[in-house]
Amino acid sequence: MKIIKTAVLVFPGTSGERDAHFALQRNNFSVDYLWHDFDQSLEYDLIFLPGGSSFGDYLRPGAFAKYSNVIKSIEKYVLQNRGLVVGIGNGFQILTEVGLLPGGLALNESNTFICKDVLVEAINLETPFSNSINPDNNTFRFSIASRYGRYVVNNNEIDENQIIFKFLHNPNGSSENIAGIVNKDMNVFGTMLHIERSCHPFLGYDEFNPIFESIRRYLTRE
Amino acid sequence: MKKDTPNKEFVFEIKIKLRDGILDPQGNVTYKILKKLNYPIEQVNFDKSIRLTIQESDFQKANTIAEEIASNILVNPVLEYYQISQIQEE
Amino acid sequence: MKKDTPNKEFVFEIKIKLRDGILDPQGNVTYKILKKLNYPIEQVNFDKSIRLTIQESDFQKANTIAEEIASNILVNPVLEYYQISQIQEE
Amino acid sequence: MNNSVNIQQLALNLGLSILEYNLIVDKLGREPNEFETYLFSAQWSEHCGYKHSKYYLKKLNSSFESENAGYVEIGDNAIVFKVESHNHPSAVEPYQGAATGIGGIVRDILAMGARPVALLNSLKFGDLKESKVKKIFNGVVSGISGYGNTIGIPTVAGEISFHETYNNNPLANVMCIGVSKKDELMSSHADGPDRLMAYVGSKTGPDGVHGASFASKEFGKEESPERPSVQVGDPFAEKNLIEASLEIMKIKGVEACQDMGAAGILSSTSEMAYKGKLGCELYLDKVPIRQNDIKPWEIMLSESQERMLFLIEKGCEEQIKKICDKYMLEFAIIGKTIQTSLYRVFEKEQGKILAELDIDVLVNAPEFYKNNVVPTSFYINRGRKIPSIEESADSILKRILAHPTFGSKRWVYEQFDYQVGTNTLIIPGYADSSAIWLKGTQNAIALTIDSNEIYTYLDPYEGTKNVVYEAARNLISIGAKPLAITDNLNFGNPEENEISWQFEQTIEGLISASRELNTPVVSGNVSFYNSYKDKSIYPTPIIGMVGEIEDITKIINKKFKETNDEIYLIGK
Ligand SMILES: Nc1ncnc2c1ncn2[C@@H]1O[C@H](COP(=O)(O)OP(=O)(O)O)[C@@H](O)[C@H]1O
Repeated sequence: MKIIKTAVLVFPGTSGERDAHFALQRNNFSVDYLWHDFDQSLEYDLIFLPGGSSFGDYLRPGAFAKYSNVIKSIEKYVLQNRGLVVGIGNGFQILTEVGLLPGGLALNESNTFICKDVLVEAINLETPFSNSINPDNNTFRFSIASRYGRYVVNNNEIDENQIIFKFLHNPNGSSENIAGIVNKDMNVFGTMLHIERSCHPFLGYDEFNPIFESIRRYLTRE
Repeated sequence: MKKDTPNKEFVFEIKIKLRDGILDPQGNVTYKILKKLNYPIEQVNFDKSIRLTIQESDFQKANTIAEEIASNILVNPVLEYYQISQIQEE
Repeated sequence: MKKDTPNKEFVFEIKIKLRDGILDPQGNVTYKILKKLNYPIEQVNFDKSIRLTIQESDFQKANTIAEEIASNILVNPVLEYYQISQIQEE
Repeated sequence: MNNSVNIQQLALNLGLSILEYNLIVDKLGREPNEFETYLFSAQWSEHCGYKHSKYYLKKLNSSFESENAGYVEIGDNAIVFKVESHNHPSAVEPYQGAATGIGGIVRDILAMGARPVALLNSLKFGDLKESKVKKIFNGVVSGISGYGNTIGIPTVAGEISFHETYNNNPLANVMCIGVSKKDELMSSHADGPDRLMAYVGSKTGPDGVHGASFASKEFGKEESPERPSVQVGDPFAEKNLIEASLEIMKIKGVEACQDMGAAGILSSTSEMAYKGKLGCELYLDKVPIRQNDIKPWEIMLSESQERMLFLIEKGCEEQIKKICDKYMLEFAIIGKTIQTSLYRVFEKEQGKILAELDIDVLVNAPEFYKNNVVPTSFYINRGRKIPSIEESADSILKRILAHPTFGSKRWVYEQFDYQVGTNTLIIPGYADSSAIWLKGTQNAIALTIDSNEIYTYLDPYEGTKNVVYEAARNLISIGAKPLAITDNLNFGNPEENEISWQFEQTIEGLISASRELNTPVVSGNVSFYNSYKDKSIYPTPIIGMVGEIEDITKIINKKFKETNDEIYLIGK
């Protein structure tokens, strides 16, 4: 089996890096942590921006991470289509702040942090992040844990096929029930769903993680 | 302020507001609380206000820098817009 | 604004600042980042700015209510103090 | 200013009693100077000195006062845990009070060399119909959410109750659990002279300098009476401090660690040196400060958050500094240990000396003990008849269900990230305890926090035993074996006879139950003066208990499984 090399990025304040590490390893990806001031070229198949916060999220979630060295490398990596990028929670917020994904994340409608499981439906199965999903079995339960989780986007900034997941019941006021998106080139995926928490039956989730599964399939097919 | 530099200090306030049509949950929640307490309140909006103290030789330069910081760093244009004003030190 | 009431709307801005000596983590971190980006910045302060739209028959009454809301509900005097000002609707 | 009348007056204004003042003069063989008086006022405060509880606590916990937190062993792991209160700050500024409460207990665990892996809390509020109470409730919950979630430690369980006894004195108790390899635990004792005291963390400001405004009213001409005493939490700095401390502790030559909690620099440096049977010297110009007008005594007493003290051998400064730079933290060598058991504070190295004290006089606050008598209220309570019940069972049930204490706590725990770390085997709402997986093994730590203010009010001895039993039952109910206890004793004014009796009874109950169950009390905390206008809260001992799950595949929860399953009641 081809080894998929993954970099998990760590910013000051990141707290989901070990969770990502655990989940990726369980899915047989090899994992390196990368501290945010890394400015060499990224020799990886997958770049994973985990959850938590960065720089305290004191101005806005993800806002200051934009100025870390590693971001320039990621922009290049995406432009040259050298692999896939996934951003979870704060990672998603960073990707929107940087402009690699459209829209932005605003304060939840409830004005509170929300941690709970939600149901989502996969609506585009033709992406590197969703190609393993069976159309007859496309509803999943994932965890969310965020205060700034309300995805806001203008219709004209996003195409229908960029939306991979939609909430069955909108938990936070996100536009169009959007729960996970890709960029136009379909090599960057962002979501507030903590897909890395769904990696072990002991933790209350299925063994099968459709997203990691799809990524593996996509990257090993090439 | 450093004594040995000819620079002056200028203070700017960057007021950051949510764009039209973007929900303001803090404002909403506070509105509901005030309504429940029977205040004749019509609306509540939460803005951010950030003061920047900038050291520069003249106002023009300082202002340009404040504008740059505000538009490039402090504001997320998808969600927010800003107003900038100079304030006198109290 | 409701048409059938004689009341007018007044908008106030409550500017809430941290008292002297109180830590401002947001300002601190923002300062450090701007410094790192080489801006000639001396200080950054995060304030809150809350706009209240109040319906009352005259300015005096509206102002009293805004003061009351600010001091009783919006501000914790052990940490913060506030300034209140009327603003014209934009 | 340096004449006796003024010093004595200062001491009294700072909360020392005349008895204590005389004791200080006696032990020193001289009058303390102004600066030293400030040091005593803090180090001999109830909070640092455990004056009214030491006598009892020693009976309870053999290792009392020796380390920052206690621990038990599961496999190769040391499970470090402790509970702390932040009741008074939460009453004044609920958000920051609760937030900084979390920060403090997390640093206690961290100082032991353990990575904090879970938080629990026990919250007590007054009658929710009061708007003031509601505001405190909201503020405390969002403070825990804001701080706990940002530092990336899951809040996995807790309890909340509402009773009018807490109308003016809410309780915010937080328990933290950390995990370390057994042989990597960190000491808080200095272990030799000429070791450097390294300051790591945020800058020192005038936060939480108690008595400051009070004292300055009498004395200060130039002092601003407006000095804030409320601390603001900086969870970003805390998160950095966690990662930095764990990296620093791996460096060879780092010998001890102590968090800067109550009376920050003063208590951390003096206790570290004292426990190593040494003295120390401090140079105040080395302390990183947030504002220039801060006074020397304020630096010593400041409770600015997110700071740690490390004791290091000469030569590892550079390595530590590098880690601090990486995590955007301050680093400074502020002093060193010395062979003679003196506590010396200098304005700067080779500068003016501000204090020179016998370290054991400074560290050992006097111990108070009362010969307690049973208060009449106890007999009255015991003599109470069970009231005859006129209401229908139906309406009583509805009333119970409508009470917020028994309502669903979902609104609260959904604001806490209970899953980060992906070790949470039991999430809130699923069982009476939570369980944290020790990844790489089949083992888990079982956790619960419990109290019952009605029981402990009616009979502090029996009530406390009951709370301990309940905690044990909660652990057993998920298949865990109870191992050890941490406690937080929330009481009113200990100078009152009734309170002092309640406290003694509670301790006796705790000792008795913990012996019976073979679950030693390994750590704890005391919060006195939870009273308002002479009215004290119900005595509220809060029990945190830790258990071991040997095989995580055998964990059970409280959900019904299948229709037609039979239900058994065990016990009577
Ligand atoms: N303050 C809190 N923080 C986190 N979890 C809490 C808190 N209060 C209650 N919970 C969780 O909510 C659930 C229900 O609590 P509770 O109403 O006390 O139920 P029970 O009496 O069955 O223990 C438990 O899982 C408990 O851990």
